Amino acid sequence: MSQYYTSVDHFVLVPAILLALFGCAVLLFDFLLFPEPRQRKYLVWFVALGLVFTGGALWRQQHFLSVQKIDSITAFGGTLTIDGFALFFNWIFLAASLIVALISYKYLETAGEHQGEIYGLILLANCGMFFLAAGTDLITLFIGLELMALCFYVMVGFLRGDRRSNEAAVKYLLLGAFSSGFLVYGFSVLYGLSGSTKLAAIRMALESRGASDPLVILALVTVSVGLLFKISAVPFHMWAPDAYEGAPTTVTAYLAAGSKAASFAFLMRMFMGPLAPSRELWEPLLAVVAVASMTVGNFAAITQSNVKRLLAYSSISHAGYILLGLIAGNDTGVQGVLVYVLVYVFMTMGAFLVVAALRRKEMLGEDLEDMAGLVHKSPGYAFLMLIFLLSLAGIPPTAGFIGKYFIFLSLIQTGHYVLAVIATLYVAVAIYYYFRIVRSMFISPLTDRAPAATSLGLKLALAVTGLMTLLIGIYPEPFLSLAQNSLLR
Amino acid sequence: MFHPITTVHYLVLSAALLLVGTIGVLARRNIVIILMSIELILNAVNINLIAFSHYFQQVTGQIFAIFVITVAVAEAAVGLGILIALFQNKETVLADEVDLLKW
Amino acid sequence: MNFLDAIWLIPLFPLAGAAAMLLVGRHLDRSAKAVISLLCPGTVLASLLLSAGAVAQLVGKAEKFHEVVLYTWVAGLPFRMADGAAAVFTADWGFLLDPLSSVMILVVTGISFIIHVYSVGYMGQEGGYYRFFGYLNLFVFFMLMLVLANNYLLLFVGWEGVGLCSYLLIGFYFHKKSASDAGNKAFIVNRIGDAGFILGMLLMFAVIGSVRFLDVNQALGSGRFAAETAGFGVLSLMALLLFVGATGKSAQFPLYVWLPDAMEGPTPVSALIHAATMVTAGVYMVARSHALFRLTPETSLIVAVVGAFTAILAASIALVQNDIKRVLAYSTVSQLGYMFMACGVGAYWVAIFHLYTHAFFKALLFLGSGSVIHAMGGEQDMRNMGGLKDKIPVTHWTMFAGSLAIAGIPGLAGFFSKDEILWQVYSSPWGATALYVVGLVTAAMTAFYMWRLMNLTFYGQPRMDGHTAAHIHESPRTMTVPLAVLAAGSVLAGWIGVPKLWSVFPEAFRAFEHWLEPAVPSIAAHAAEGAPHETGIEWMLMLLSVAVALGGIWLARHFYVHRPQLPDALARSAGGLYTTLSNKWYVDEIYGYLFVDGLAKGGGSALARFDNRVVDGGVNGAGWMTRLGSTLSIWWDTWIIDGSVRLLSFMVKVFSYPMRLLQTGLFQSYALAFVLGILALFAWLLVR
Amino acid sequence: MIDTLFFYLFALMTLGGGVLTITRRSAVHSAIWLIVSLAGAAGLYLLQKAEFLFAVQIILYVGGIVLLFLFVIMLVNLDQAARERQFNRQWWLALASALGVGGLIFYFLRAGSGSLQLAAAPVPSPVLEGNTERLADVLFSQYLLPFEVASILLLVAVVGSVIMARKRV
Amino acid sequence: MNGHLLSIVLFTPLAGMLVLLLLPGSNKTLIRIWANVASLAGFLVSLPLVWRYDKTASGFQMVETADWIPSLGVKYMLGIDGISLLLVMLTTLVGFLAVLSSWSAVQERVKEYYAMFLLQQTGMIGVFLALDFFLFYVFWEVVLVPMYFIIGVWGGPRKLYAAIKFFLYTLAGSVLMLLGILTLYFQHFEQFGFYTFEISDLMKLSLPLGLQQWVFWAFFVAFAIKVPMFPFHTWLPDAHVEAPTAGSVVLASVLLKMGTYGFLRFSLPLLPDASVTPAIVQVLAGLSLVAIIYGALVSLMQKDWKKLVAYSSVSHLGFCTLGIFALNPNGLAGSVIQQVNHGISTGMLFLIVGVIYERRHTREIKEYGGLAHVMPVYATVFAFAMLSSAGLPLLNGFIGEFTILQGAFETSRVWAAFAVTGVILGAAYLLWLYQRTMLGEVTNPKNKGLPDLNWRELAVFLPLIAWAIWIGVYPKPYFEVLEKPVAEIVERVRPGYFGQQAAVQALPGEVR
Repeated sequence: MSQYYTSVDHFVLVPAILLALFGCAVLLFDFLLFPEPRQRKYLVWFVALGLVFTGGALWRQQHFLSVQKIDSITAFGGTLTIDGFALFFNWIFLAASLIVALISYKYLETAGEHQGEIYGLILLANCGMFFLAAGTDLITLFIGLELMALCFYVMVGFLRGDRRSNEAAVKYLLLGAFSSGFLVYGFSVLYGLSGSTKLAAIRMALESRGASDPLVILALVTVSVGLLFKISAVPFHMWAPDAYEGAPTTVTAYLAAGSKAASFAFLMRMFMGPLAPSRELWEPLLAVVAVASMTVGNFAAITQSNVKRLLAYSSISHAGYILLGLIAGNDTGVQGVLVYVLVYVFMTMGAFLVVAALRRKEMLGEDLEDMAGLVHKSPGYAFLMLIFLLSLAGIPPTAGFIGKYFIFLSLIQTGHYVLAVIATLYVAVAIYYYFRIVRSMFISPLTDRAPAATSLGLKLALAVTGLMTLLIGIYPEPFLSLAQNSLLR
Repeated sequence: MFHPITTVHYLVLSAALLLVGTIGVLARRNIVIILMSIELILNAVNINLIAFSHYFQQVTGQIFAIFVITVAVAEAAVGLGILIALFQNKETVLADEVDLLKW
Repeated sequence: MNFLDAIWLIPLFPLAGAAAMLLVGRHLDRSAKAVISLLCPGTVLASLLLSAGAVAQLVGKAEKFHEVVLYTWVAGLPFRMADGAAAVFTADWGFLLDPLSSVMILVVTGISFIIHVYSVGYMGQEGGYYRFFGYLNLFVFFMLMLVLANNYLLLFVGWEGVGLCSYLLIGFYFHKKSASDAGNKAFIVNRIGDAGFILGMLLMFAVIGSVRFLDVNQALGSGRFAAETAGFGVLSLMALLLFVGATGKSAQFPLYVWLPDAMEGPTPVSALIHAATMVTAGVYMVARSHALFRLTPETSLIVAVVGAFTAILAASIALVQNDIKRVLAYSTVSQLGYMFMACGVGAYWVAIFHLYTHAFFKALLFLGSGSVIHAMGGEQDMRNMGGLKDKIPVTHWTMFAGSLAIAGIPGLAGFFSKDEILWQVYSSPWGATALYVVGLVTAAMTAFYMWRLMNLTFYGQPRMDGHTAAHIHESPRTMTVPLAVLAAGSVLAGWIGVPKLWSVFPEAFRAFEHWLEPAVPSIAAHAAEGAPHETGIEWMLMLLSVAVALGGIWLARHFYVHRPQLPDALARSAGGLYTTLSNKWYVDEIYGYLFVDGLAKGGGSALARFDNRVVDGGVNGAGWMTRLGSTLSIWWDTWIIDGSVRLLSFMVKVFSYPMRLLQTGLFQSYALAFVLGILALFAWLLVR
Repeated sequence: MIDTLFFYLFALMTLGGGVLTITRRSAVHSAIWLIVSLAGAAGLYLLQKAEFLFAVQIILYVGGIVLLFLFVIMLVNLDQAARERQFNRQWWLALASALGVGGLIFYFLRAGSGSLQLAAAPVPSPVLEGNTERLADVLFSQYLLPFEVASILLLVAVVGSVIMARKRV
Repeated sequence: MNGHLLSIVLFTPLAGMLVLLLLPGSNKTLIRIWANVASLAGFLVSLPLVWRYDKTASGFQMVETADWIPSLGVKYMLGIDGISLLLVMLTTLVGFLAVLSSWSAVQERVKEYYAMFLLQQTGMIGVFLALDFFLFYVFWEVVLVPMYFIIGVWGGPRKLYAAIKFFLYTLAGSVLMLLGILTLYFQHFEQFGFYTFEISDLMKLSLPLGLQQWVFWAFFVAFAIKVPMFPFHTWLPDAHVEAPTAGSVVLASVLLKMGTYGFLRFSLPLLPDASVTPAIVQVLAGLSLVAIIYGALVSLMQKDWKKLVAYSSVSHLGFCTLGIFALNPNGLAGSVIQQVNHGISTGMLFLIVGVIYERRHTREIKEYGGLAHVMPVYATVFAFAMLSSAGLPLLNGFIGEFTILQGAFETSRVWAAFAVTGVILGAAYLLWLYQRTMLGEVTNPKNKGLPDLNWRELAVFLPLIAWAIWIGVYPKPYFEVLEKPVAEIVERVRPGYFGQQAAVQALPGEVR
């Protein structure tokens, strides 16, 4: 207690500090340095710089862990823990933020709402995600979650002139607040059960209580619904399609990738940590939720005509898949969650990026018909989209297959054969709607000849996502070993 | 009636308040009041936390409650901001008129 | 020169000819038709000479077979026989020359050569000359493969190959739908038989472990397999399956239906394929499998009965046919029935003997009818003929000889073989009097319809129109010379197989029997050893058969030359031959009413109807069933299988829309779902 | 005993205020009743010896948030809205399911109330100095990090509401 | 070079595709020439396989191994045995001919078309060469995408339906196969303590019968859909009919063989006990027989030329699967030979349809008739293809069919008896088709002036005809090449089969 802020604390916190600093700086610069709208694109590079610095800090932590051969560094009296898991997710967040920052400029400019604050919000949201992945204390986690969520509420509603954006923001906010009410109610019960807000202590308390304690159930259910809401699992998914559709597409990408990844980090921390003792309770529950998510996500996506909405439903089904890794629960399953989240971020962002590229001033470019004949006017986009869709569907040699591979393997290892069969069969269902997009892009005749948007940022972002989607598919080894070292046990 | 008040009483009260808040969220049309209902829910949480804090004789729960209040404030602020943005566009604050995005 | 080791070259010549025709023939056809006319018969002649040389050397050889194996064809993978022993699935590309195949190659190459020569004249004016000869040569190749093969599988190559050539040649006039229909019918009906043959071979592999003739005969003769005298065993099944193949190829009941239709092909084709060679393949095969059939009396009985039934059935149908080639076609079917009857009673060499003589006279008759048709400018209906005797004398006299031969007039080829068959049917241990009676009646019918044909065509009043009459001319030399050669054969060919009864002739006159009997020993020969020869009965039967033959001829003359409906014609053209019968017109009417109209016409047409409705109907019915089956299949495919897939996609949408309906766009309904979700989770954990 | 009385009084305020908040037609009335409810909760905090929280509740909530609500209510001019139905069409479903959830929560609470007593025995803390001091001590040592993060959170809230509510440029 | 022959064979088409992508899209002739060169090169580099293959050696040859994903135990491992040798040669040749045949048939989006084709080529070769199950699965799925596009972009009027049906059907099967693969993979870990996808390692597993059967059914769905076995065949007519000619050719000739190959390479050797389970053998043989007869009957009734050929594939592939589940050397070898045969003859039949479709743009049989008058060379080629398909001796089909029948007969006479009806029906529908299209008078005036085959088209057919005759007349090399691999499979499935006396477990229906 003598020293409130040790050097270890500092070392652990550096990435978050950098993110927050740069975030605030962006907000400041926005009206101090770059008052002209045209200058705002420089903010992108500033954000990139900030993310690079953060990356450096993360790398230092990673390096430290591997050199010292230790599993984790704990700081702030157990409030924050940097371990492989946290770092793994932070890399993902960083990549997602970078990509979103790169494409937001062009998109928002086209949409007529290019405000510099978005970059600040991106960085601050990333800061919130950092705490979600690294936090080991209920309060830290809750604040991190709310930080991220608030940034997203604002970003979703960023197109203030667009009613759909308003609506999406309202719905997302109200439901988000509602669900976090339940989440924090559950937290309060957890606190009441253990007398502590530290995850480790809660876990010990719950272990001693046994699984079927009614209060444990109370906490479990309320915490679960809060978490499942965040990852948009059925039946707590209903905000997702609306929010995804209404939000600016770049934000949708961030929402689908970054927010979901962070929520999964959070969810894993909770279920693998304090809630692990009552595994027998939540395993069947999550199994039902996972199957329901895959079912609803896949089936509802089939008849969608809005690509963003379609991808939203697909992301619901992907949430189901990822949950399966947790349900299996062994190392393969957890590794599967990590790998799946990793590839999911790249492929789903890539898909949204292509949709974003189709946005024009007078046209949203989100409809299936707007993609018709895309291959004729922008073959590069079309082929990248094909790769993303194949990956989303899980067709080798794309990254998505590697993710599915782990999920299926873990289910088989743990004897969840029925779930495995269901999960595999939904792959075939999924291909149906993914290929509606492919069909539109490659087979339907070109209807709209106006060129798709392009910018350096967009090209860079697509290059990164496309490359990663293929690379993880064809040569996954480094990523797998990274994930292997990042397991949460 | 005059038996001692235990933590459980507070928990029950909290749960009841949670319930009231939930009903408000589910049933009211006015979004402003829905936001108020969410405040009620968060208050229910706080009652819980304070009760446990008292029970454990520590301040952790109270600290948690402070953060919950902070979050409640932040959510209310942003929520009302978004509501204003919506109102500017749509001239309504009724939840069931916000249905542009569906299916 | 060692011809024996060169027997593999025998089929190769026609193949070369065929390849040349089919590859470059189209160009030759326009520029150098003569090359075709020389080359194609030339290749067959080369084969004939080689064959003759080889046979001559075989005669001089001590052991009466010679085998040449070129290479392993279907190469050995191990399998388990039915008794569990290991065996190897293998078949050589090998040739076997033994007495049986030597007879066959001589018949095949000889008759083929003659018909090739004939075709040069007959087809001279037709389009697709090169194609015709190409197919014809190809046919000879396959036929020689069939008879020279040293195993069943290679035999099957020729077997299917001749079927293919038959298909190609029947459908030679492919612009005619009836021709291509007939071709299809031939091929498919043959295939049905072939399916049986294939199963027979498979069973042979499974039971004997080899399909090499020498192995099979050796195994069957070694005593490893007992004769299945009682009951129907695996050997009987094998024999029966092979016989099913034979019924297809040799047009036996119930698979004979394709042969009459096959007359759609050019006439030389009918002569070569559908009379002299291909259709006899079944007989050859059964004789080749004598070792098997000897052990299976049950199947042999079936063979005999089927043969007899086919013989009489076809003969009775032939009674009322008006198309000249159809009469001959049914006649062929009937004669093949004879051969199978002989096989069925175990007199294999006799069957081959009849095959050999039949090749001459039936080829002659077909070629003669071709000459008639040629003369008539394509007319095939005998009712529009008559009185052609003097206009085409060579044709007439050669056909006269052929008709006598087939009718069984002593001294001509048909007599010797047919009489021997009848005798064997009567006397063989596997024979039966009933079969004999059938054979005899058939013989009478044969004589009748052949002479009906002769009378309608060559005698009596000309019934053709003037234009045709004016153009009737004798065929060119290339056609008449072959006719003459065949006529000589029809007269003389039988003299190498005179009955033992005619003991005045030295044994040299029975060379055929001496050549074949050791190779394909008959049942009777074994049974007859030591038993006294009942010469009296044999004489009697011989006389009986001659009598029915003559009776038939007489009856035919009576009906068709002295026809009461044509009194003028009777008066004018009735030569001395018919004067004895001319007065009996009253009997003629009764007979005509009873026999021709009532029994023969009625019965015959009833049988023809049977043929059309039941047998053909069976084929049609199979076709109908097939269609029904495939319609059902398509229905199943569309509605059940595809339907279930569609149902799935329907379900997908059925799921999809309600799921979307839940997504009302109202955030409070989302919140409600959220709360319901909580409720469900709680409830789950409560009831757990 | 007096505690018991106060508990029920405050509980009544809290709950009654809550119920009236969600049932009043007028948004302004609702806001007023929200104040009552929050004040009731504040009273409960006081009962639980959380004086600082009591102050925070009164100042921040009653003085801050509710005011904010009232501002917004004025701003968006809810008179018209006030004349319409205050409940949506699914209210009965909402009521039923919420009561269901409530029932189950109560069930689990009741079932779990026994086990709650068995939880780690409350360590009677040593000398209880002032609540606020203790709070501050823990907050700025152990919970320094969330505190700092909360500041960022508030920054976002400010920036966010400004972005959302400012006039369109 | 020598050590990496298989890799070269595998990646030559892919390299060709990458170069192709660099060519300017506007210069169609250049693209066509390059695509032909690349696919010809693909064929030429595969030729050394033939003489470098040692048919006396058992096991896999020319094996190449490299670590790919070590942490999963995934290797890049290629190897070849007699079965894959034949199928690879079929793939490279047919692939080249298919490319050659599309010279004038494809006029739109030429570059993409050839790119898809070459990509698919690599995928198919990879399927036949992979010795690592993971690698196999990757190639297996890679094949789907180009085919989807080939059908979906360059196909007929109902191409969209056909393409997605093809994709969904096969994908649904293959994901179940993935589960099977993973089960084996996991079991290997349980038993041996390390993860591997290598087939030879997985063959060392000893699995309980029940598990084997489950895995067998998982594999079955994938392979049966691919083959396609009745009743999973309904994607096939649609896909075939809608696909462009070259697509149909490759689909029929090569793609379907992936299913039968899967049975031979994986189902039987990896799950030997399940493979001889009476219920499984009977069901599979039964389905094969149904397919033989059913496919033929449905063919009889088709009004669409291409659909007829498509259904005939169902029938022919029924023979192939029947041979496999006869589970004896002749059945298996016959099946492989018949797979090659089907590739040759059905490939030809599809090319034939394509030739006429290119001229007339209709596949209705009743639109034709008497084509032999106007296109004699074409009619001759068709006759060859027809006879080869109908299994006429001296042509390829007979060797395959008869060997399969021999194998089937050894196991069950009833099977053989039913299968033989397929031979009859096969002749029936083909002859009838030939009659309706080639024979008779030219009734439709549109057919009067059709040009006969040109040299390029003839060049497509000649290698296939030559191959058909080679197999028909001198099939010995094929039997020799297949002897060892087939013996290995049989020995694995039915140990003791090659012993002196039959101490081997009898199969259902087997007459002993």
